[in-house]
Amino acid sequence: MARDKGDPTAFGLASARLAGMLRSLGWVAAGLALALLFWFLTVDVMALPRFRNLPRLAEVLSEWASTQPVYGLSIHTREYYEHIAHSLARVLVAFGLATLLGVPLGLAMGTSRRVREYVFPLFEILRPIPPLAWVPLAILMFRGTETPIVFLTFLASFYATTLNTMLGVQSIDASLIRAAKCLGAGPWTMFRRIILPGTLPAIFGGLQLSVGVAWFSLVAAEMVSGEYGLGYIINTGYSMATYPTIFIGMFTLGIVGFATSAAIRGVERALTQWRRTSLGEQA
Amino acid sequence: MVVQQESPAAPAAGAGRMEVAALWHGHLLPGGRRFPVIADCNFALRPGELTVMIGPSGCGKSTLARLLAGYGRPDEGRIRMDGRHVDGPGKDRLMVFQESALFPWLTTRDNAEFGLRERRVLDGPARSRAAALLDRVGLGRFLAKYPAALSGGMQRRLEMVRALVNDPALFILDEPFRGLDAMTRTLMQEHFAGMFEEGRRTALFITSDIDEALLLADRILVMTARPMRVAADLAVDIPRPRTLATLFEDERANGLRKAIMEMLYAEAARSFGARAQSSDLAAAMHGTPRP
Amino acid sequence: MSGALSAMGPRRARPARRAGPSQAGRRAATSIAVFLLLGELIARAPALFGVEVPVLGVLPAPSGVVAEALRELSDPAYWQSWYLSFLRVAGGFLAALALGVPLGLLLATRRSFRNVVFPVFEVLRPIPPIAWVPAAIIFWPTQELSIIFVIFLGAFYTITFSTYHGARQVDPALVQSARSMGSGQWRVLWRVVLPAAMPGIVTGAAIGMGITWEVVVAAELISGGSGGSGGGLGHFMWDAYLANNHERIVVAMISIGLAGYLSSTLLRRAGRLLAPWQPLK
Amino acid sequence: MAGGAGAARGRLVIENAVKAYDTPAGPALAVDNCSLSVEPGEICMIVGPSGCGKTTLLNAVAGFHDLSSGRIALDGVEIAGEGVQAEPGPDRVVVFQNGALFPWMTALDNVMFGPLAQGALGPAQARDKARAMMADAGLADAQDMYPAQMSSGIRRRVEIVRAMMNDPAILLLDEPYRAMDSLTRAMMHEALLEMHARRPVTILFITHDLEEAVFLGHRIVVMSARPCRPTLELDIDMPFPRKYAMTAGDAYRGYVQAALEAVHVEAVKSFAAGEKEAA
Repeated sequence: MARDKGDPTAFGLASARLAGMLRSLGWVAAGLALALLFWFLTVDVMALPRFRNLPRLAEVLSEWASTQPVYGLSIHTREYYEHIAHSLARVLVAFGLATLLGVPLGLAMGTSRRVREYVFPLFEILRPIPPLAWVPLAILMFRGTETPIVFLTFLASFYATTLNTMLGVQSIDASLIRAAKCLGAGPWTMFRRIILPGTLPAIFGGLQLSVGVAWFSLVAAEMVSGEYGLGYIINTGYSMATYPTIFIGMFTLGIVGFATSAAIRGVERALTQWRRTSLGEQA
Repeated sequence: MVVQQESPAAPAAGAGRMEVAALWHGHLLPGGRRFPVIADCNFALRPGELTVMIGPSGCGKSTLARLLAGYGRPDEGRIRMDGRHVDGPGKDRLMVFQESALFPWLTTRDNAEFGLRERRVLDGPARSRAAALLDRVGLGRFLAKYPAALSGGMQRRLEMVRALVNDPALFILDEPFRGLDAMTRTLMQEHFAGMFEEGRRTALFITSDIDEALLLADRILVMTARPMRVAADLAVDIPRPRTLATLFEDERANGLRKAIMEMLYAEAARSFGARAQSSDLAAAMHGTPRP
Repeated sequence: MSGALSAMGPRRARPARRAGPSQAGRRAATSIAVFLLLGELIARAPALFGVEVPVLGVLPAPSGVVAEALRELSDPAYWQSWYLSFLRVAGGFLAALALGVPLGLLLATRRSFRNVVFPVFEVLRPIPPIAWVPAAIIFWPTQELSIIFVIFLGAFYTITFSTYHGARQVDPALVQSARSMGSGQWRVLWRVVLPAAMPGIVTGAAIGMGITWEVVVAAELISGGSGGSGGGLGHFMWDAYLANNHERIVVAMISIGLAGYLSSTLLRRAGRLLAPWQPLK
Repeated sequence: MAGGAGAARGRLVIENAVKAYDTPAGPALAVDNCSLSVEPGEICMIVGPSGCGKTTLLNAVAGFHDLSSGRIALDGVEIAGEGVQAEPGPDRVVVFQNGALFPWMTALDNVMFGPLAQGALGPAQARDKARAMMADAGLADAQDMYPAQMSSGIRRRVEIVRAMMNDPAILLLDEPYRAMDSLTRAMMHEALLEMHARRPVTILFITHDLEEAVFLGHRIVVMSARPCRPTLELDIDMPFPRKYAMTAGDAYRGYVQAALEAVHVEAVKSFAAGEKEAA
């Protein structure tokens, strides 16, 4: 009874990876469908006690897609995209600033013990204070509404990026440092060709966390004191009792947030192919 | 080193007969196809006998061990234990893995008594039997220690006690001493041979080291490269207790070593032949490969 | 010099290898002293140098903050807000623990369950907890419950996933050995997978606790803003803002930070008790 | 007895080296009054029970830490001892137990790293020399691979070529083949001996596998249990180039037996002690 050899061929591997991607998209779609179904059943169909206060799924979706939305917000109105642009701009500015300041500071604290022993204690005192606890001071310090929001978003990102970069430097395998020393690497070569590339994965881990935390603080800041942005939509949706816009705001936030994380993951894959083993999945 | 004390209760007479007939098994590939590991494998384990299974590394010995212990169903073929079809894990077939599988959060004593407690048979006599066995393997002073604080050799001895306390009909060991340094390995081999001698419990010992096989085996099954089947079934009638020193001079031992080396070399060349890429593989193969 | 701030003392800097730990301690002390001195100078700049420092000028002087802190310590209303915030955090956190840990274990061990539930998580994850406040207020009958729900959301996600990852890293050989020695399918979950995942759960819980304190402040600010049930450190801070009492704002900020830090540290300590078998890393 | 022409470099002299670590429970002695000398081009195998301090001794030679007392000289130059600042250098390169190829560099970039970092060679020269040395070692088709894509055997051989690229006086190997199965290990031994025949560098090789020690070494130094000091030196008088056929021969078996007895006493001591040894 002959059995086929069944050795894995190049074609087999490529189709496996493609299947993998399709499968994950399929699962996300399934998840979305399940969540919406749950909503539809509990609110639209059965109108359970607590659930009936929520807007019906059909109402929210039709509002979101309609050309003349009742409450003025749908994918066809300019204002909808202005809000998205505002929120996105704030996150990108804050996130960009946090990266520009956080990565170098993290690298410095990771490599030099002197810098770490002077800066880290201050860092550790201020970090437990949640970024959103800075709302009152931010409003007082920076006139207007735009800067406080960016400041709060920056603060959240900054902590995550700096800390992860520092931990990244400290987690580099000691024998790599020793091997480089054996091979005669001076301080600059050590930094440029060992410390920096070695910390890259941790830096991106930090960036992924930091963009998530940025959205976390942005929404809250916008809800408290913003005039534009997704947080503002959600909050006014409540205060003006235009409930569907609350959920439109939340969905949009989810989509845009997901997109920014995916973008960062894309950049990471480009910069760290060396982590992928021959079979193509991330080492 | 091996002290004659109260021996672990000898298994029920005649227990531990395992038959493996026409066994086929393969791994599922991401592309959906099957990668054959075991092909038409047939052998039987006789009660009270220490059978050693040896074969080139990566030939599927561990996969077979997992199937015998019931951690997975074979694609085709039958595995029967004392007349009953094997279907899933059970206390009659206990296994010591290559890597330590002690519960890191349980002390030495709790690890040893785990099986008894799980099957709710942890009464006075059972508890003292476990304590006696722990003392016999030199772990008497470490009852309250956690595995992280034990050395490699001690962890292996604790794993053996944890299995033996449950009185399994078949004791399976998958290259248990591979991770240990050479010196500890030699001592553990002699220690295990002594303990086997007392209880004569049916055991299947898997290894890729010929000297280890010759030191321990009543019978050696030499396995082919992947897809694996039995290449040879050699009886080892060398008196016990054996030591590495006595084996050097023993004619039968050297004869067996040469025969097994030839077979392993043929199998290794065949498997490497299939995968040989760069030239140095051929160059390295001109001498007979070390076990 | 500043009671409230020093109580927040620097987390134990990693002991330096070559120089003694004292050097690290000394450096930490100097940097904190410089930080406080600067704060003092900036706040007093108008009086001392007659010039108003732009942005930072608004910040109160550390000495003022200490004085305010001492006054607050004797004011029951201050402790009342601690108590209320703590209650909300405890409620949300315990619920997150009670639901998150079992869910994490199930996700890790039951493939079919994971295929159904995991995608729903992935879809909801990008929406930050604070965005749920308005929806929660509509859904839950009382203000209090909606704040607790949002706090629950904050910690639930982290706890579930740290349990999931902790349980996924369990060595299959442990599970197989236990099954061979007679543990039933559900007992293995309880006797093997849970203890093995314990370190992961404790880390996740500590992080989750940190998040709950961030969420409680925002939730109180947002819901409190519209005449909610009041109370809590978030309100305490907002009232200080409305009363333009800058010192009290900073005292509130420090209190919130302290609350988060203490509860995370207590949780990590408790975690070490739950998993004494780990070699101290 | 050992080493071909032009191997004048690589004479290592260790004189009553002592190394103690200060632990919470007071000073712990790792290396106790150890004296040892290695001739140029000689393969010297250091054998002893696990956790006896062999790695500590090797790290002292490599310059990763100082000695508490005693001195170490390489080709007459003092590299460790009183008033000598321990400093690693390309003349004594270490190959680590768990491997230390830079994961983000291809094999070729790894091999070229040393001379480029020291500024000893220009990029073009380094590239040509690296390509030539990798071809010699049979690694021509591994040049553009990243470490994650290599087998453990190839990774280890690239690491040795990376070390040899710096033309070191002495090569320090810390149980390089420990995690490998016996077949891959056999190929590693052949590759190492072929490299040594081409370029007879002095090798200090730590292992706890006696058969590996006898098969590879000109000489075996058996170390005591912790704190380690030499208890036996055994000259392996077997011809080079060494082939696996010799492992069935009586001479080989005799040496393994002698080494086993010498080490047995120490191993039983640490086996009975049972406490988890700190390496």
